[in-house]
Amino acid sequence: MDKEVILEIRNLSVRYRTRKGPIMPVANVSLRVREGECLGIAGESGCGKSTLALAVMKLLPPNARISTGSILLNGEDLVPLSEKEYGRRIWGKRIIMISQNPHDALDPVFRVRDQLEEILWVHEKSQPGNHTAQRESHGHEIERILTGMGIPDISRVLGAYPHQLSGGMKQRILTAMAFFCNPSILIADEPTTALDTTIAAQVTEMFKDLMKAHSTSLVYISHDLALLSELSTSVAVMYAGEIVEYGKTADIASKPMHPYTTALLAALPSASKSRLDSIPGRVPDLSNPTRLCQFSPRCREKGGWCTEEKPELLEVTPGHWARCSKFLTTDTDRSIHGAR
Amino acid sequence: MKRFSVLVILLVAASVLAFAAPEKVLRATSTWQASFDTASVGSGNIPVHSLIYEWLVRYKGGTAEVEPWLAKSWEVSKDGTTVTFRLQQGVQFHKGYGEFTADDVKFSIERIVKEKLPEAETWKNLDRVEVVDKYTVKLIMKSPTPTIFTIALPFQAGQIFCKKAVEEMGASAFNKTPVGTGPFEMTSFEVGQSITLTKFAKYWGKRTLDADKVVFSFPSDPLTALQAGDLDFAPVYSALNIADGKKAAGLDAVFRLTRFWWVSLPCTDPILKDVNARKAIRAALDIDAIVKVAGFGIAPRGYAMVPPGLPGYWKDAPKYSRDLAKAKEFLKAAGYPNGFTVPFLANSNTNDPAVEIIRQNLAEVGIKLDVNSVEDSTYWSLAPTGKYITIISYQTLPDAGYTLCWFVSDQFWNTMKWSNKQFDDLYNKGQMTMDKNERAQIHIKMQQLMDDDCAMAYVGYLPNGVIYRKGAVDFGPNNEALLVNGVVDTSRIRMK
Amino acid sequence: MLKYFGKRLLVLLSVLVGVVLFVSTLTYLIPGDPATIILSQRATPEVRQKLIHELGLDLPPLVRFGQYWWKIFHGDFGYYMLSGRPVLPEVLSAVPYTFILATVGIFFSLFIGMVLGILSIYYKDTLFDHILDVLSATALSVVQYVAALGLMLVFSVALDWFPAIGMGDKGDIVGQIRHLVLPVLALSISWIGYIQRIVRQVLAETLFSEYVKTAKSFGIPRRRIIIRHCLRNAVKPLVTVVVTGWGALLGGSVFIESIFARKGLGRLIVTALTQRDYYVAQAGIMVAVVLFIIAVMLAEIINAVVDPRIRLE
Amino acid sequence: MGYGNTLQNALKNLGLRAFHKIRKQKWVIAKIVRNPSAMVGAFIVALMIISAVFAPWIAPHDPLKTDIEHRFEGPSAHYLLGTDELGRDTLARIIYGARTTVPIIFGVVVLGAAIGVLLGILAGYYSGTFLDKLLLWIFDVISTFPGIILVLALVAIFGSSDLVLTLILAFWRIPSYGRISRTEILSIKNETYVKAAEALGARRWRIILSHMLPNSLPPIIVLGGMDLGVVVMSIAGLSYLGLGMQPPKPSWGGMLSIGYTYIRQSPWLIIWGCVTLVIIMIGCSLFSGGLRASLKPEESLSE
Repeated sequence: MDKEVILEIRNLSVRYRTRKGPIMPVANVSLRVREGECLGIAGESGCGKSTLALAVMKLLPPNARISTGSILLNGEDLVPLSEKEYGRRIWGKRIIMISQNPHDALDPVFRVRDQLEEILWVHEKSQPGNHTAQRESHGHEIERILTGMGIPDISRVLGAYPHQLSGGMKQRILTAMAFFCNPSILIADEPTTALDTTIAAQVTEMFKDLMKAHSTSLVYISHDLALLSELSTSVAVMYAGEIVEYGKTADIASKPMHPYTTALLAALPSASKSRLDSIPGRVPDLSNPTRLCQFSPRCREKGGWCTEEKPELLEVTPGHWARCSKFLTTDTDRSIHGAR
Repeated sequence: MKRFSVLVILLVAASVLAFAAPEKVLRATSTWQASFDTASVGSGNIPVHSLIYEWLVRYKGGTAEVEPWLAKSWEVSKDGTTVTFRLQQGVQFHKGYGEFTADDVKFSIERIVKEKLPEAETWKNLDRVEVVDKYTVKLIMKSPTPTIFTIALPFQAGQIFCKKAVEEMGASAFNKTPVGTGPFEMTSFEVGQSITLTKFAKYWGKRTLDADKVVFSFPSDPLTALQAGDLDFAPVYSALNIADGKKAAGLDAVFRLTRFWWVSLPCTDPILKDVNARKAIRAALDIDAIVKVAGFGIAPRGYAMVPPGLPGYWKDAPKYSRDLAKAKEFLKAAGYPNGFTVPFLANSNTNDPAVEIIRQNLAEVGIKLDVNSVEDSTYWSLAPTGKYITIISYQTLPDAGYTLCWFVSDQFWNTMKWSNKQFDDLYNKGQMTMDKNERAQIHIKMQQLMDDDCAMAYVGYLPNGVIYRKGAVDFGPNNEALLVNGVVDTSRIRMK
Repeated sequence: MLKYFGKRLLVLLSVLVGVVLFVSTLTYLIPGDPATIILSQRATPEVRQKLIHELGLDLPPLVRFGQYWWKIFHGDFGYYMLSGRPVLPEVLSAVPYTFILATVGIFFSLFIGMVLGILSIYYKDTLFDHILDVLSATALSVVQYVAALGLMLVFSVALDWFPAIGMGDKGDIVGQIRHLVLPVLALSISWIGYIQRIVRQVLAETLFSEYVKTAKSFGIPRRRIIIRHCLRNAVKPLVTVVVTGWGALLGGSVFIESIFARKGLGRLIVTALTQRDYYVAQAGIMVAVVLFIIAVMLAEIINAVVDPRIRLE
Repeated sequence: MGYGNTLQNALKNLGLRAFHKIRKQKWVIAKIVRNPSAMVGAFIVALMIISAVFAPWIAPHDPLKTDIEHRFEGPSAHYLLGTDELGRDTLARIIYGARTTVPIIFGVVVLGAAIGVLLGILAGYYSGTFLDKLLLWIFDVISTFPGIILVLALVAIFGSSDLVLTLILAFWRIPSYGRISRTEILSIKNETYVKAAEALGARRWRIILSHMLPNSLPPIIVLGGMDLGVVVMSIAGLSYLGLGMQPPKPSWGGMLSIGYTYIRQSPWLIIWGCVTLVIIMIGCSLFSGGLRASLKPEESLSE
């Protein structure tokens, strides 16, 4: 029943040059995104989820480099592509990314309408067939798209400058445009973090409807597991640059395996719980990664086996991987890398 | 496309027009003079004003002798106090101000004395100017005055203005629109930028300069403009400019060595008021090195103030050479065996290398110079105060009396503040004696007095002349267009 | 928004008053007495006294200061010391020439500087970028009067393509243009270097901004991003530099005008200062400052037009 | 950044082990080392300072000793860069020129920056108050003055001894430092960590010195780097007008105007004058460019 794999990241690592020396916010991560599905990437801030997204989009800052691994889009490895080729074939056509901070996402000196028309113009130019769409039709088309997305008071919004609109409004506009461009993959890097909850809920609703309307597959990055469980078909939990658990949302929600995932789920508020459990300790310092399990200092289920050697990402049950030595005793050795 | 073609036609027409009537234009430069009323300003800008104004008598080419000009002929009375001039007839003033008559001569000269204009000093001895008839005028002096023909009439103080023009326009308007009898009249000028003079059709005399127009402009670096062919000649008064002019391809220089050049030793300075201290400095200076470094192979060494070839030249002046031992002796005699410190004034705009030679020469005998290198205007304000040693040069004038007049007691420009009663008496006597040789002897005696009192250390003679484009202009036989003191009289230049 | 500009105008007017007060005290303090500088060597002491009295130089500074200001209040900006001609017409007649030189110079450097800046961003961190970096630093170090002499020696003396001095006569447009080429070149070499560095630096900063990341991720081509988005945001700092530079050049570039013998405000002011012609210098500086303030106002207006955040404050 | 690596490999092949050690210690220096143009800039600035400090040991001749027989000579074995109007060795005068000019240009930049930044921070911190308006007014008055004319008038009044020249040029540069530090402070002022410090009751001066100053340093240091070259050029301009530094001490600015005067006697003077200035300017611009790149806060992990 599984859909065809559209994007595969195979043991990708990214290296940053920082003041305290080189660090690896992404350490040989492997993931798969299936067509039409939504892969959720969860984890506390500082675990490397945004870096992963930027790496895929080739928008890493100057002091960062992809050191190992490959990113296969329909089988084609994107890592060796140059920025020019990305510009011509990938950006805006195959993959689009929406940034976390909507406040600076739009150019402050242009009206919203001009920027949207520019995106539309670029999008149409890339479509096969004629490019004689006139400027007026762009205007109508944009209004049609935005009203379709349930954005109120379109003319005011379009005529305004970015600094005159709320964060939520800008995020919705960008999401609408992203879905309109109908990319094969849309990466949303914590789109709702900077928004207050009510607006965040509306934006998430929007994602759900758009998912149904379009065949775009979504990579949704968030630190909110509850949100991901509603939205995504499969989830990958990241900790200190590594995938610690990866599998179908249903499996993970019901039977979380890795201690970190269980702790995260425990920390979620729900009607039945009176007191929230918090995870003791702090996110590890990435500049001197331990050879052993990164989570061990904060892990409740620590045992003898944690100190022997670095746990591998093991497929404990079919389609459900976890990186914890406690599963080693049941000699399951089909690590993610060996999977078909 | 249509508009473009119209523009092209317009441009072509404009350029053709420019070449249609090939005017002969002489392009030159000189120092900017704010006013054209040379009497009220004092230092006339000869290269420009020699085209506008004329004189009763003018210098013969390159000599101190004079020849008749606006005055056809003249007789001197027996007692030498009265000179009667017969004037040229039918001489027209510019801008239709009528004919030149004796009234204009009376007005031009008496105006200087009445209004105490800068040249009043020259006519100090004038009693009155008497108009005999329309073309005859009498100059009556209080006592016989030799300077009438050597400096007064043929130079600054003798330029003839138009009485009618000055009275009608008033002084402030006149200094913008000068009226004279010269071969060219001033048609336009822009302050600090350019002066344009055009040919005066009704000029009375024989015309040497046959240009239609003369344009003066004021670039700060005339040498490059000359090389680029944008100028025809440029008056200069520094050895470096003349040397550069001679060196540059396509250019040449004509000059006379008539700026006397000396190291001024202030006599009222607390240390230098003792003659031995001054003599120590003179003995310590290596004048030959100064001439070599700052003369650029143009300015020769000199041993007296009045340049050779002019009356009053002191042939057998003593030739000092550097003598450190003597200098040390003088220092001991002055009571400063191991030297002293004195202020020195230098003009930073000229970057004069002589300053460094002097500093090093004097340092060798322990005399330390506190060098103040100030910009040009500050230099010329501080030089006459007599508080500094400095190396300086003055313009000589055809009359030796006027070269030496600066060093009379309490004269403003007496940079040494040197005063010597005998020198003053000789000067006044010189201004009275009509006989040339006797006058020359007096001037030589004056230079001897100055030399004995060691008020200065003579260095040499700097050039005063013109750089010009070869083949553009010619200065006449033995450079007659260059007055005897090297200032250029543009009206006598010939265009090739 | 008009209120905003009204306030700014008031501030700038107070700056004008401040500068003018600063100027008049300054010019009086410059040593060297004008009478000695102006009058010839042959002037007699009485003549010197007459001139000093006429010019009021013998009055105590405070009285002269008050007198000067009283006259300004009545629109009399003083007169040339020697010729007694009123000063303001002469100073104002120098403004158009300086205006032409400054405007042509600044826009020429702006055009070349921006093109080079964009090129160096387009080929960022390549060898070409480093070469441009070094070249613009060299251009920055070109001292105006050395550039003027160099250009004259090459283009007027050696090649004789352009005239060396003067401005060309009134009617002849072609002549005036030909006379303008070398001064503009000498003037703009250092400005081209300066503008190239600013454009490159500002573009580099905008290139890593969020909205450029969004534009990129939506597939907008790089050339379009640089021209439309980066450059548009670079306009604000650029405008400030260019327009204030233009204002300073309106104060006249002293060296260019004196070497190329062009009439201009800078040359007029400096000659007046060296000849201690106080009224001319003060009037010249005042006009230069007024022009500079107009330029600053212009800069702020353009910035408001370009950047909506200011306009809608 | 292929270009940068080749340079480093070259240095490595030279066996400069020490070079590697530096890289490890200082992060800023490591950043500069990675950027080749900043390397060139740093090298030139170092050269300037070394020639200022060790002039007597480096210079082949005494810069003041005249040699009348060899005036206006081109480069020769004895005088490497030729001689000037008094036969003094040009190379020695360039090296000793550093001894007179370097203290002035650093003095001007440090003094101008110190006063400018102080006033700028005050204006920024108390923005909106009368003090802010007054300081901005002062900045406007100084910078509205047409360029060199202000400096010319002040030098004509107070003379051009080294100290006076430094004070005047520093005074002329204050507004640009003032404005930059004021805008930096305004942008930092409502950053969270500053608000937090205020909330914790930190005394005003402690906030300014410990929080605001370090953060506004990068652009100021960069402007300072560029200014070094600009000051030399203004001294050159002043010397042309006769208001340069007092002779006979050699100065870089003075060399240009003297070279201009004697260009027809020997073009070498103005050539070496320009070459020196070009090298200084390239050095300062590249060094300040390098500083900007390395001092910019790292692209933090945008989590």
